[in-house]
Amino acid sequence: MNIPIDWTVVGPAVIVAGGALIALLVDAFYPRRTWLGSGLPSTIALGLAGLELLRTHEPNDYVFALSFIVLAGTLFVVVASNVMNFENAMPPGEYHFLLLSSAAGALMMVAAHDLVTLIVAFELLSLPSIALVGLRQGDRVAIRSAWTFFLASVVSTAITLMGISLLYGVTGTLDYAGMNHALRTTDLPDSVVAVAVVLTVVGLLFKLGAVPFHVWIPDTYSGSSVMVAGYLSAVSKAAALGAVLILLATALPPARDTWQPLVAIVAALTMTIGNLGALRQRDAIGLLAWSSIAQAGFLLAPAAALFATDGRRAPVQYLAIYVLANLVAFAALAVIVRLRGSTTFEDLTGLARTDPWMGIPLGFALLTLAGFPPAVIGLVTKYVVLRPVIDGGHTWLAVVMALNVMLGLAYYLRLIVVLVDRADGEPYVSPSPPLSVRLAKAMVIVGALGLVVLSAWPDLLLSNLP
Amino acid sequence: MPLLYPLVLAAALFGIGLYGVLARRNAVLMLLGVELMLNAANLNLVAFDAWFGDKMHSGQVLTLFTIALAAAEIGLGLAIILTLFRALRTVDVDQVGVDR
Amino acid sequence: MRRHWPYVALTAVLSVAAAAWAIPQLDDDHGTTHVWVRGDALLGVSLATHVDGLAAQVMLLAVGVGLLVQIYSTAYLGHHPRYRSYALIIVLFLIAMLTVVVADDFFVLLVGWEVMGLCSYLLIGHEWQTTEARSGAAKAFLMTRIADLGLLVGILVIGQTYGTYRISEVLAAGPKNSTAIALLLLIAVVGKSAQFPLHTWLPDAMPGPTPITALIHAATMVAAGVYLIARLLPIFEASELAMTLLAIIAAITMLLGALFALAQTDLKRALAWSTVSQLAFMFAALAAGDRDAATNHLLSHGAFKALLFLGCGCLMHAVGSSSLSAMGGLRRSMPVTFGAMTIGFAALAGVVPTAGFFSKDGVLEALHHAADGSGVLPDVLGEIVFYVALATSLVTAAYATRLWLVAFFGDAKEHDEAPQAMIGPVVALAAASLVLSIGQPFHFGIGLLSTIIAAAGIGMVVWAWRAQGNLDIDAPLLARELDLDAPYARWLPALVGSAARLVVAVDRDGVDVYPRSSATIAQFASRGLDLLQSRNVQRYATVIAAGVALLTAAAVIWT
Amino acid sequence: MIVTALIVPFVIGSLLMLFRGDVPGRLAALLGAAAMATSLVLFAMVWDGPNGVSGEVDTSWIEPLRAHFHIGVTALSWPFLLMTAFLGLLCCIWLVADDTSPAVVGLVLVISASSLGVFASLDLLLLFVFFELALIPMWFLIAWWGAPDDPDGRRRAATRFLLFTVSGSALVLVGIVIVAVQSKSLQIFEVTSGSVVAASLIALGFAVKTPLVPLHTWLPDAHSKAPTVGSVLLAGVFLKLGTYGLLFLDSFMLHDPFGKVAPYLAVAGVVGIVWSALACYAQDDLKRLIAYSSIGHMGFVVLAISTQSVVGVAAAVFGSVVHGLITGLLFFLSGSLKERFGTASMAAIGRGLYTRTPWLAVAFVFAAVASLGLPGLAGFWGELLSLRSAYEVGDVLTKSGAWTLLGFAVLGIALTTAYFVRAIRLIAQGEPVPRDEDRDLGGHEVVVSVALAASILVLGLAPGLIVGLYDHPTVTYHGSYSAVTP
Amino acid sequence: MNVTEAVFLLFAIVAVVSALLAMTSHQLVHSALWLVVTLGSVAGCFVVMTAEFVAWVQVLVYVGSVVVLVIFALMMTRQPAAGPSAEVTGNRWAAGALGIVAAVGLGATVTAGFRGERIKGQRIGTARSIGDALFHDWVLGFEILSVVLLAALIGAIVISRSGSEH
Repeated sequence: MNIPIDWTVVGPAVIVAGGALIALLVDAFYPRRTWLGSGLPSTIALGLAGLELLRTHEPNDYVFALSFIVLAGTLFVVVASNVMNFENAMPPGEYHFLLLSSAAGALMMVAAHDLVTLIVAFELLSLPSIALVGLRQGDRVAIRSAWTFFLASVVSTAITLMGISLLYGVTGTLDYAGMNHALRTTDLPDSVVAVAVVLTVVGLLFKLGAVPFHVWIPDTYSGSSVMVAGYLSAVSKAAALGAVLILLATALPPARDTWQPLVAIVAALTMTIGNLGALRQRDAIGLLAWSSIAQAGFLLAPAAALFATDGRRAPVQYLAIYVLANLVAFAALAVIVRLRGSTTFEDLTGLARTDPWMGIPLGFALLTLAGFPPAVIGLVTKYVVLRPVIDGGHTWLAVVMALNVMLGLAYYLRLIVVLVDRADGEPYVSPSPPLSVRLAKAMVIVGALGLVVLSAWPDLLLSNLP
Repeated sequence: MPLLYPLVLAAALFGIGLYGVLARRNAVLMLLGVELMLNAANLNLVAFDAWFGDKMHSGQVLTLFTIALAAAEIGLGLAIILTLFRALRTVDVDQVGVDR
Repeated sequence: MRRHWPYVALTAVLSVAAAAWAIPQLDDDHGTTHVWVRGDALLGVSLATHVDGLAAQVMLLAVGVGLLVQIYSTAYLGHHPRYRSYALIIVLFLIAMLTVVVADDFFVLLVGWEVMGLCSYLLIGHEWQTTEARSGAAKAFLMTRIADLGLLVGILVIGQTYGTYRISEVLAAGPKNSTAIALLLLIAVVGKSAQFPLHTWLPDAMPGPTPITALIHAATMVAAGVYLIARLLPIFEASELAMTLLAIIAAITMLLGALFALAQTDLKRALAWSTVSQLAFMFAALAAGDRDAATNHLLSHGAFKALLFLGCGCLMHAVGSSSLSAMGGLRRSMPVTFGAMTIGFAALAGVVPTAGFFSKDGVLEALHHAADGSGVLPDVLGEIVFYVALATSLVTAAYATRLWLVAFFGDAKEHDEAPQAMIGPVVALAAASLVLSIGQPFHFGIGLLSTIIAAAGIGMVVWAWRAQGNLDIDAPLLARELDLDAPYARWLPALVGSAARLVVAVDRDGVDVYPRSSATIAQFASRGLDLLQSRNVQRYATVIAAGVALLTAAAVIWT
Repeated sequence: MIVTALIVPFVIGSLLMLFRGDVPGRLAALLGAAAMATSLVLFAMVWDGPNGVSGEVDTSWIEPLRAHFHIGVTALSWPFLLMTAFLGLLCCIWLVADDTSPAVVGLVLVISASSLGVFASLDLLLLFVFFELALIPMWFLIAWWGAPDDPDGRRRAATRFLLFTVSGSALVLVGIVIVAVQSKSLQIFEVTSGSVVAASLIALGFAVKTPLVPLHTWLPDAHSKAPTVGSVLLAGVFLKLGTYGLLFLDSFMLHDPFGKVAPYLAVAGVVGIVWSALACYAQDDLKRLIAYSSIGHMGFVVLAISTQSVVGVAAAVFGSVVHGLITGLLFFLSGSLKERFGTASMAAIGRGLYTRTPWLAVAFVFAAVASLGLPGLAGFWGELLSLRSAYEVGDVLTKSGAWTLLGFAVLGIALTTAYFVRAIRLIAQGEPVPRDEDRDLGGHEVVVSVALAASILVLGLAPGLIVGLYDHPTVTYHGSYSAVTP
Repeated sequence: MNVTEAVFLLFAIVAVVSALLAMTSHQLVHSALWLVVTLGSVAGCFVVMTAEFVAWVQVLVYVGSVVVLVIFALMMTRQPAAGPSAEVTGNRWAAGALGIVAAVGLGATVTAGFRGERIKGQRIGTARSIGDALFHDWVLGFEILSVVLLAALIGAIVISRSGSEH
């Protein structure tokens, strides 16, 4: 028995990893440590990886969609990261190296077909992103966040590994297809299988920020650079979700009776707790952190009905919109942090009036996350995730989801109102920003435009994702 | 040899490691607890590998990988802890979170 | 100077048109039905009219009194700042009344019926600055409208029973389901015609302008109840229960009304009670199954009661109050009014040869018949009602005489006679009160009996007047009208008021608890989650470990 | 044609909101009125009879979900559409003033257009999108342009309104998804079956919107804090989204399963009639009073819907439309009062408006009398048909149950009379104490009041204009409602 | 009970006891040293299970480098004021409970699943066979692992440097 390396599967990841090394090296030998030295190679590498992905994959492929989301998200982060003050606080070469390494891990994670690759890719996704969180120099909050993230991460990894070892004991293999086969024929007690499956899956939910693994998210997001938080909330979640979905759908279908109700419960708890936590936030980043927990619940919910009609497509479609909207929001906040130093509600008051090119896209992204027209695409994707949940017979979960939409609107709307409210005192006029900030702004606007186009024409998204 | 021996040992080590993570005040020792948990998983893997006589040696390979990953984690973790110590002058988990 | 003639002219045109429509039909017993707009199947409302002799008579009464009242009002209320709306509402009222009378569709009838109620409300409240007018209007409207709901539901039942809302079709189909229908209609009639126990609104409606009282609360609207039952008599006759109830109500009301009228110190209020009592006479006749007697009394009563109220208006115009104590000895200074009102009181008391005598004679004859077992009523009940009617006749003669004496005799007071525009209608109505007796049937035995009773009543009062010099009646219970108004004036408002306050309180503190408490719980949970974010990694790890343990346990228990 | 009728107000509304600084208020309001008038005329013209769907537009929208951009006018929706466009037009006319913010006109247009979209949608997802689209503009309308003296209160009321409604619509969404999953289609006319769960969820969701007791507590707050046009749109249009939803999505689309839910709705509706009437009796704030009275009127409509009979359909449509007109007039007038006196408290406004502001008082009494259901005015027929549907029992209620409900509804009518008489007594009648603010109806107020009063009178005298739509011989309500199926 | 089993049990007992000591000792360096014992005993267990190559890697990586690193880290972060008794936090009761739950739970699970199974004792873990598997079947993981190690290394460097500039 032999597991050949499918280079078409790992091609993009290899390119990205190579890009990471090149970025590091170019930066090391480039005289002035600016974004050009590493950012440009990173961008090119991501582009090339995208081309490779297009070349080797069918557009309707599940892995393709997830990889595409990861690549596009990372590209967005790379470009928008220009807003960061690379000159002073952030070493650009290392930043891009870590970012791209992590992205390579993300790509591998969704391409993995065995648990060994999965766990190693998981670590490749995690460890560089932990370093990214702690990278902000001279900031004790950043290092503390990195510590939080790190410890939560290693504990989850240990739990997952324990689960994997038991799963190995149950099935005798670490290959997804083999496990599927073995689980179908195993004569071990169900409870043993259950423990193994739960430990394995549950540890992976850590990245997704599902309850009870959400505890690290608020601290980490508010402690790290805004775009890193954006990366964690978007790309790393996308990879984790993809990996979980593929694992559940290809390796563990025979044990579905064990994990389906569990996933449903976790999803319901996650969205509820995330929304409740967001209610009292007075800082936009804190709010988005909690909201990303809640959104994880929405992402996870259709996984409880993976075998219902469109059960596998729905989370990916939701994910795509979630990633785009979340990145737009985080990029806008990154710009604001750069210009105003903080993202409390007071600082954001009247943004849509003083700086409509920032405030309105941010508002639209929030509306998308809330799932409210005119951001029709947000509503449509909410509909999309509800469908398999109901088809799978979890009507109660659908009701919980629906009520959480209401709960979510409560705080999204509060932030939106802050944005369009009349600012007290002098309106803030941003001085003509440097090119790097303009790039980030451009990303915000482009991303929001994408959301607007998709709102007008949801078919574009729904027909083209698997 | 009964398969249960290594498995039960692993369970015990996992529990002890978990206790260490959750109870030790010193951040470095919390890390050591994690190492114990990882070792427990490794024991399981090797035991099952030996039990199956796995031709692909999946268990042992994953064990090797885990050991490497643990090393990487320890490296990164210690770097974080040292930086933390320099920033806050403490590695006491109860103190790290407190704003001063 | 305000110009009044357009309103009079408008009323005149309406009256002439109605008269032209009605007069040819006076002798038409079967009636002529005309469908103007055929209704659709679902709603079933068609604009149809049916005019027979009965309807024609009532139409003539309504437009006649209406026109006279409109003329009268030019003088009585012509200088009022709101004369215009007043006059227009009278026109609207007349249209509504005509609608009720000619309607051949229950819904059209209901429209007229309730618009009359609304006009009554607006006109009673014409002097809305005063508390009495406001509350009188509100009470009249509420009581009649609540009673009208009986008609509304009754119509629903009729529609469902007969499959049509056309009155002529319903009558042609013969009685079905008649007890329910009759009882429901009876509620509306009792309310509209101020019969016991819904009689208390009529005396309280007296703050309205006097011409209005004459028109609405004596001649037309309150009589619409009588008309309705007369029109639908076959349905009522098919239900012994309804007829019995009607007879009992009539008996109680006629005596009570007469007694209350006797005890009043206010002329207008006394006349109002008298109206209540006389309406009960008509219902008694209907209960006895004699439609003609009831209609005859309706017509003659319409004439003489309008006469009395308008005359009362003349007196009020002169003395500035409707209180009996302000009057007295007006015989000489207001001779025309005196003459006309004498005829009116005579008719009320049932003195030959006024129309009142003949029509009452017809009613008593009908009741006498009913006691023979020829009607629907049980014999005993017929007999009781007959004797109550006789007693009422006695009391009626007595209070009529009393009012007449107190108002016009005694120490002379100098006042100007009312203006032409007021005197004219009064005289016309006096003439009508006499003319309407022409050709009326006459039953000798009953006529003799009633004349004796009337004479006895008159004689008693005259004797008392001679004996003690005044006619003050010391009967506090009667003066308080037996406190029959208390449920409506005090208990019901208090009940509704406290229920309303209870509802508001429950709405605020009970029903609203679930949104408010869920908001509180959400905030509480949110704070709790915030506290959980202790930034202590070890606690986080504990949460994670505990969570995993719970999830694993759940999964194991599950499978 | 319908698409134009929807797009015109949307576009003009959005433009007005965008260029709110550059357009004079008066011009903005006139533009808005022109847009709504266009919409009204187009919707009136598109009609070609109660059979089938008029002006149907059906293009693919989201292919994978089988969602279509499917709009059209049915016998059920046409009266709602005309009423909404009419009220939107009147709101714009009402706003003709120099100090009007163009953004308010824009919001009014967007809200009206979204509601039109709901009534015109024949696709469940599209309907839901339109349904949600109106909510956030309404939030802003209440929270920013509501009661000027109470910024916190209006904001709270707006949020309360929004969260209540969104909870309701969330349940509706779940119901819609269940329906879509079960019948594999989002087209309302293609839905063949549905579960009781779906019917209950949709009913519950729309019950919040309608609102039914005990889900009504958002309504009085929202109304008392909303600006005049906000109140008018809330009562006139938004509540109708609820009744229309119950009628179209539940009673029509999920006819059979709805039968299991209907009795509960009927009870809630009738409880609401009595409950709200009692609550009205103790109100001092005129706008709260009218808000509570709306709950009662909606109770009649829900009772009618619950009977699942043709009469019930006619009653529900007629009652809804007429309530929009009458309550619209009442809210316009109480808005006039609030504009003048700065409060809608009857005690503060004072007595004797008959002489202080005669035409305003007369208009108010007219509206009140129409609202209490005087025969001959429009309000009566809705209640009558509703009672009739209850008396005829229909398909789902038991005879004794329906008749008990009928009795309570009749009691509610009596109480309604009582509280309106009380209100008239408190402000219209009484010894007048003239105040400086006394000012009779002005130009645009007269136009609006006369238009509404005329329509109330016309519908009162000729109820067949609406009821006739359901009077077609092909109308059967058992399973298929062939008057509206294409 | 044969010799293998006895040896294994001996190692196991040593591992558990030393792990307990490592996790409870009040002397930080003692803890680290006890951990060395534990890890060594686990390596011994590997040997007993004939996974020699893994055992050697365990000894080399853990005992050779990780623990040295740890001891250095302990030295560098030594706080002068910290008393010896304060080496566990207030969380220890929850920690103890969860630790016991984990151990008992896992123990019960494996007992339920694998009671009565025996390891037959064929040689499974020679360096050669493992090498073959590693570079034949699992090379992809190996490659990723190298990137992980590189990334972790650079991350560690960057983080340490960021602290030094503070």
